Amino acid sequence: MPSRSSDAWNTPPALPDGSVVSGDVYTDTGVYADEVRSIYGQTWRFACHESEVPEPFDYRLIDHCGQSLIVIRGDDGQVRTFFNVCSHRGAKLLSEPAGNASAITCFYHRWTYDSRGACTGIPRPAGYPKEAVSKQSMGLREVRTDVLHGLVFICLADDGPALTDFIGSALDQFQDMLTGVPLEVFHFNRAVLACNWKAWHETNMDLYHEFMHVVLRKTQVNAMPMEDRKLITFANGHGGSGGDLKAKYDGYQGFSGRGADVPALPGVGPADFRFMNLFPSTAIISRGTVIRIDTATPLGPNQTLLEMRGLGIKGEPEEHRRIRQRHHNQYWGPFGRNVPEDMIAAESCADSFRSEAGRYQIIARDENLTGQDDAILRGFYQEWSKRTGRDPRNPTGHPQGRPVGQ
Amino acid sequence: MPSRSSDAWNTPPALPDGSVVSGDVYTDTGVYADEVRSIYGQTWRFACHESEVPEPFDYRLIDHCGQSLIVIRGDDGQVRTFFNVCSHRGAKLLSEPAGNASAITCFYHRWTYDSRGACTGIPRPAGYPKEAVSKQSMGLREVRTDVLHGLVFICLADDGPALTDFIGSALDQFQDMLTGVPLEVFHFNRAVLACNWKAWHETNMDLYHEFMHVVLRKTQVNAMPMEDRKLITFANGHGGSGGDLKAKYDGYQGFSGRGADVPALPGVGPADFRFMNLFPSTAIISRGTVIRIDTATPLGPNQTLLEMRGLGIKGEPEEHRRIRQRHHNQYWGPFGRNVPEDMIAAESCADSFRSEAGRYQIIARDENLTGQDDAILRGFYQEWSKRTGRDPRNPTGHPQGRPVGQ
Amino acid sequence: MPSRSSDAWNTPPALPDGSVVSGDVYTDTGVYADEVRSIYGQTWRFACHESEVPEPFDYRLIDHCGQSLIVIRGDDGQVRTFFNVCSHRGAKLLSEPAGNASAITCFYHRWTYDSRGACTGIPRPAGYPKEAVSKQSMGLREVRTDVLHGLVFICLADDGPALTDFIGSALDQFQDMLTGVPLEVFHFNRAVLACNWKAWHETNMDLYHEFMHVVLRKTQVNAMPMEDRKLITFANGHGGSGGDLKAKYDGYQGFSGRGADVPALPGVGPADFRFMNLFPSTAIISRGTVIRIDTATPLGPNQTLLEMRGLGIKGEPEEHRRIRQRHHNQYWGPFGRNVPEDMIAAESCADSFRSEAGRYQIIARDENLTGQDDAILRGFYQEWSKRTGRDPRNPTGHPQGRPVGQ
Amino acid sequence: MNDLKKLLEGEAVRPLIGRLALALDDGNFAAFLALCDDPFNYRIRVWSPELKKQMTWLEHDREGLTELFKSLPEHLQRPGRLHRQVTVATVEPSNTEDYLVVTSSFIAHHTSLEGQTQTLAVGRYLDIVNMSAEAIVLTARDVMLDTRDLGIGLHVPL
Amino acid sequence: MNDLKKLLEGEAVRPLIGRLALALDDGNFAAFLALCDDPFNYRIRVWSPELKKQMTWLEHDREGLTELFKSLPEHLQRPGRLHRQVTVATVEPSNTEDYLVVTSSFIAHHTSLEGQTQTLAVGRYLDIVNMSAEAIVLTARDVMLDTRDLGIGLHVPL
Amino acid sequence: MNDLKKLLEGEAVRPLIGRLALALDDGNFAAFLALCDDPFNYRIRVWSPELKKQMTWLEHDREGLTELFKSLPEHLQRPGRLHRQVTVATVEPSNTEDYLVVTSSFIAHHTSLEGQTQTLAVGRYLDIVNMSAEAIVLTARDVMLDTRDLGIGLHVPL
Ligand code: FES
Ligand code: FES
Ligand code: FES
Ligand SMILES: [Fe+3]
Ligand SMILES: [Fe+3]
Ligand SMILES: [Fe+3]
Repeated sequence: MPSRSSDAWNTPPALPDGSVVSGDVYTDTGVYADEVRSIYGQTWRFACHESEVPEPFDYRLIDHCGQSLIVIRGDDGQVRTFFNVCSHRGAKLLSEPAGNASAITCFYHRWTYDSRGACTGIPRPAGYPKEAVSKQSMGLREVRTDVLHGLVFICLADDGPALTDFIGSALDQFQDMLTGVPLEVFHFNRAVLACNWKAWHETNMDLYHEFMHVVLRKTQVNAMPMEDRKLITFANGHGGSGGDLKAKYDGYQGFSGRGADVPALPGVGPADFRFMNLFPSTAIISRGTVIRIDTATPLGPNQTLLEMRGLGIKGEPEEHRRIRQRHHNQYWGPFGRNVPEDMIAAESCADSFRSEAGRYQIIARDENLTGQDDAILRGFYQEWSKRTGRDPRNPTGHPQGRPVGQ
Repeated sequence: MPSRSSDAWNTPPALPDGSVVSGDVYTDTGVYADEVRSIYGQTWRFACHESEVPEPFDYRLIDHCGQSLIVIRGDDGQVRTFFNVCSHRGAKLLSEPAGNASAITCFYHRWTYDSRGACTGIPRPAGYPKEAVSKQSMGLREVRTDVLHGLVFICLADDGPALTDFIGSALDQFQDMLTGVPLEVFHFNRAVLACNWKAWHETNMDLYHEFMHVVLRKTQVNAMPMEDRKLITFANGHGGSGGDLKAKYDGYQGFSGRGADVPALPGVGPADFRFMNLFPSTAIISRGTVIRIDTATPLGPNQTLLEMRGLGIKGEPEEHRRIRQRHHNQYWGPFGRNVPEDMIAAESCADSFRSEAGRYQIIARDENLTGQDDAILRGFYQEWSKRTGRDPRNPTGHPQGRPVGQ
Repeated sequence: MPSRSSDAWNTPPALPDGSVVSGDVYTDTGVYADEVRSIYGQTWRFACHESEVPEPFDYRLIDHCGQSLIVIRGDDGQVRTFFNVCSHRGAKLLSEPAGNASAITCFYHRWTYDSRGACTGIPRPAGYPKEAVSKQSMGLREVRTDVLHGLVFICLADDGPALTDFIGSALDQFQDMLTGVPLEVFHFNRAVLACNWKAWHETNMDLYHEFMHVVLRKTQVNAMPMEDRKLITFANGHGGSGGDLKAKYDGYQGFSGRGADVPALPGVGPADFRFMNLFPSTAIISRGTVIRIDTATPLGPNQTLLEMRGLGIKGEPEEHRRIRQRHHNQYWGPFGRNVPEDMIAAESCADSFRSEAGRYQIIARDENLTGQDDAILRGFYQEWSKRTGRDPRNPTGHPQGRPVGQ
Repeated sequence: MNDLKKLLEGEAVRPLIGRLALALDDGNFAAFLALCDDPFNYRIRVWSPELKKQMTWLEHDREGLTELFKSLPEHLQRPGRLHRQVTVATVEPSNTEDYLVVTSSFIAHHTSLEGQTQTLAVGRYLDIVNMSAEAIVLTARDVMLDTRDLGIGLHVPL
Repeated sequence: MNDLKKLLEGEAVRPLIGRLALALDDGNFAAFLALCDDPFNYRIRVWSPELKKQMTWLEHDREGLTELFKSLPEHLQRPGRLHRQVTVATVEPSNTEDYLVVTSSFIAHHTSLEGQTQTLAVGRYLDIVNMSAEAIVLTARDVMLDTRDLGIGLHVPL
Repeated sequence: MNDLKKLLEGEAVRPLIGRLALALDDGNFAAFLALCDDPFNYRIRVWSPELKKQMTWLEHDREGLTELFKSLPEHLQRPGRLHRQVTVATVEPSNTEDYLVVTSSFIAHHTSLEGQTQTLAVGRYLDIVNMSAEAIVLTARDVMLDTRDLGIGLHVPL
């Protein structure tokens, strides 16, 4: 029978381990708590670009699973990260998302801190028991911070692998581009989506959905033979392009000439498409003349904060910047051709799984790491499984019958 | 003492089983989960009128407990229902609430389906393991569907009683009206109410609240002797009028003359009021010249989606339609005299039970199935109890003391 | 090291019992349920000022943890309180927040009640079993009510200490002011804040945060020697000023001359600042010419309803009233100098604890009940602990490691 | 001076639209009717993407509206206050001399008895205005709603 | 030509109301005051259904407002940006020559530092406008709020 | 009569702004373009407090917009309907004769296919209007958004 009964629908497709994912990974609150603890509490996560805090005392607020963090360049030039929380009674120290704070004064009772997280002042300190509440004991909560190729990463855990161990060689192909010229963030936007963080990140890891974007149907699908594409996966759940994919901009009205008008980034041609998805949820993508970095953090099982950056060359002529901005916006702006489509897709799938009408996702494409292989997705879920200790096919261990009596 | 202490208030009134309902039936999350599973996952529920999908490939989206369903007439003329969910990765297949879809193409990766739920296309299928992911295996989830007197019903469970067994003779009195002339839906509106689904359905089952509506106080309460009214209950929780109630339209300014201006429906006079409440939450109501069908589905313990339809005669002269529309709106439009009042009542009671200030509902009126007997309400809760396995008087089995220290 | 690691941050500061409070007191749902039951269900709580129901049948609706209550002056002149819930099916009886109701008629089925909570009418009563559903048995739920110095208090529990036992001598210093002249409420506003109820009440109990308010930095901090201030705590968690604090209005532009323009209240000078925080969450504050009473009730762990009143002298000349109103607004209006700042502070801390970035609050200031001692806060949490049976330092008994892998 | 005439008309229409909204917000139905023509027609219309039909959710002539307003005190009404913000978008001649077609956008907010405000509905007014009357008056209004889910419905015109 | 005079007045008042809103949105209080008369009176008024009284939540003369604006940098303020959309509903003569009474509806939105926008308040402005001054100026404003629950209050005029 | 000229201009600009909004709301892009000058420039601009920079989120000339509109049917678009309420705040001369600078406030609402309405964005239009053309037309528009979190983005101009 071509359509499927409730029983058939609820039975996981007969696919090898790792090729099918239960909708429960997006909706179960126990799964979610585990993710926050064992993934977002333990792994390195992209925070911002170093150029966002160029000078001593420059800071940038970051949202990590609903927690506000201060990324700040110290008086000594080192970039550090602290919880944006006063040691006294928990008020938020800074509210402007970026700025320069040579001293950090809490608005509530005027305790002060410096750019290395030390508590530097407590008004009328004699009121407190001397040692337990003193400048010495009341420093800020520091978060492990490291910088690679100009990208600032944070890790909530005190101990664990170093950033370079976690990333491995996943960013090697971006090294030239990220370090060959001074870069600068010219685009930033936040969006809260009604979907699980993984549903968003999947849009970055999934090559097969090129068919959704009219732009890619016209410029990318036929730009090179599918079997000549190279994909690659890395330890720790990272994966992306293993060689540049190509675009034929002429295929889409208004995109032609793209790349002839402004210099490409170091090491790539104007029509080269390169991307790397870092576990758990950061994507670095370049399209010849411009780089996008997007990073997702969960705010709840069905609520995700997306932060998107566009990067150009620092100090480039205004006319170049304007063109680069246009190149960025064509694909990736909030009013661009592709990104709104990805957002719609992510929310659409989320809806299905949330209502438990959708039950399984199939990530079984195997093209030997060419074409539209799902290998990056499978690599992601393998790491996910290792960290959460749960089986993506049945993460809750529930019997297969579904609540709505299916 | 005329007022009551906390103790007295929390003690269920000394009434026979079935005559008192605890507020917990509206608020407890365990009760709610049981309802979704054992009632909305097992019983037949009204979906739409057959005239909403008149031609092959015509479809209509339906919301069932937050799940999106496609009701579609197949190429063979048969009405079927499917989850509006792609077999691949769970995207929603259709988004327009109604339309004609000779082929259903998923936007995300362009898998396609036909009007019988078969998967008809998978782009670049060679990437998949042959049998596990094939057109043969990837059909849509079909939902049992049947049509009675032009009304389309669905049932999520693969097995169980047929529609006619479930309805029994509850719709006999509507047969003439529903089948004697071709009908058409001319009014549709959705409203999300902040109340439990039962609180809404109670407004349909409860005759005693005529006193709330000024229109009914003036046109209905005194239109015939209370003891001449006939109510009736059926197996499986259905119940309604056992003979026509009457209205004296002259009692209300602006309603007089109603019915003289347009032909009544088959089998009734212009001032006849007939209604049937189908378990779990559909009401079919006629007032001489026009039919209303409303159906409620739960979105949460305190959130209910209400869908309301007004039906007239297909192909009738425009002037008739306009009058019928007016007749409909007078009582039942979103700007009508009665329906906003019912909505206020449902939300008002919901508020009380949600805060646990309200503790019990009394449904103890016994007038021998005449007048304003609560028998329909009791019949509903009897069926509810059978299906959920819970006692309406104390559905959670908690001891009687209340959280707020009452 | 001046900044702190995750481990150090998660370890409670080495302070004596009662001087440190875990963020879990604001966020844990089990803690919250206990508070509603054992505090808001058991203690006396300020409802309104007697002048708000001056005449027989005058009523005022009150919100208590989401429950709607009717405070009404009976035909006999006595102030009583009832749940605003019909005994029949739970509809809300009154919706206007204040009015005069010589009879209370439920809109839904027209049952009626009198000002003493007795059920006085049931339409078509013959439909009911005689005794179980009768006027005699169907009275409203009455809530214990008492009046002290013109302040109306309610207590949900049938039994327990009398109001005067609960308050003790905490209001003695306000007696003159509250009873020496007839008072009247001229200002009322409600605001729902995104914080725990205790986070708000802390802004009232905490002297140390004077430093936040520019007005207080300029007019209060230096108005008298810190060591001459007198604070006082009482049994049952109350605490406030033990002698008047002073203000030097000249310090702030636009405040100078305050108090020369209108008579001060009985027993105080125009620059005297007196306050009492009643457990669980009512603050009575006077600043020479005007009184503020604010009371917070929880709507959820992170949602609090704040009700604020401004009181002046009944029957005073219009010009006096206008000045008094201005005095009130300067500090306490929704557009005043101080209250918006307090609201920002409460929500800011709430944010930190909700995301579990903030872990502990320090309430360890000990200045021998002078200056900016935290003794009132400690007294509050002592009572809180007694009633909830939980330790403020670790109310959930969880091991100290935090979800986000800290 | 044709421009000036159009100008005068445009300017004259605006306060009428303004006054109509204020009157409804205040529940001052007498004032509303005083600004309406006789005969007068009022409709609330909604496009149903489910039925692919234009629906009429309320239709009244002057008499019907008058009766409706008279009956309101007896009805159980959604408590609170409405706030209609109306911006005239275009003023155009109609097929009939002395009558103008006025298109406005509106946003309606509802403020509960507790003082909390929420967006209730957005849409357009398509109005016919009679310029020949002594005072300019509204001859017909079609309320075209974008919003179809109003939660609890209303007894009063939007 | 009385109509034309009224017309000119109406048209002249509108940009003043517009400019006042833009100035407040931009936190440009100097620009706001430059559009205000001297003396000037500003009030925020709210009807309390709890007390059955008209309340005043803010009242300032020109000097008071000036002081308020000067003190703002020292205050802890709700971060973000306000957006006031104001539509003039009616322009009418007042009892005093050269002064007009202008009634407008407004909707105020708040956008957080994170860029999320929410409805903050709706209400009316009841304005007195001085037409005799060299430039037309605002002589008095009563802000009549429908919304009473503002969550965190405000340090700035609405 | 300088006042009268300004008056005429102000009054003439308003319906243009109104019509532009109605056309976009209706997805009638041909009508929108018919009200635009050639050349024409359209931008969406947003201040980033994170970068302390003015960002451009969309920029098109007439040709670019035309192509965009043509391509829309092929795109996967956020379903539902937009409602833009635009109030002209000020109309001022520009540096160039015959061109006016028009500043408007707008509120955009989104109504889902299910008929539920939500605030989408607020901001301002900074428009350059060409008065010399046969029919008055829009020469350039900068949409200055307060709102930065739009949830799912948009394929169409705001
Ligand atoms: S909370 Fe920061 S100083 Fe008190
Ligand atoms: S989700 Fe439908 S084709 Fe992929
Ligand atoms: S609920 Fe009050 S009379 Fe029925
Ligand atoms: Fe994509
Ligand atoms: Fe009813
Ligand atoms: Fe304070």
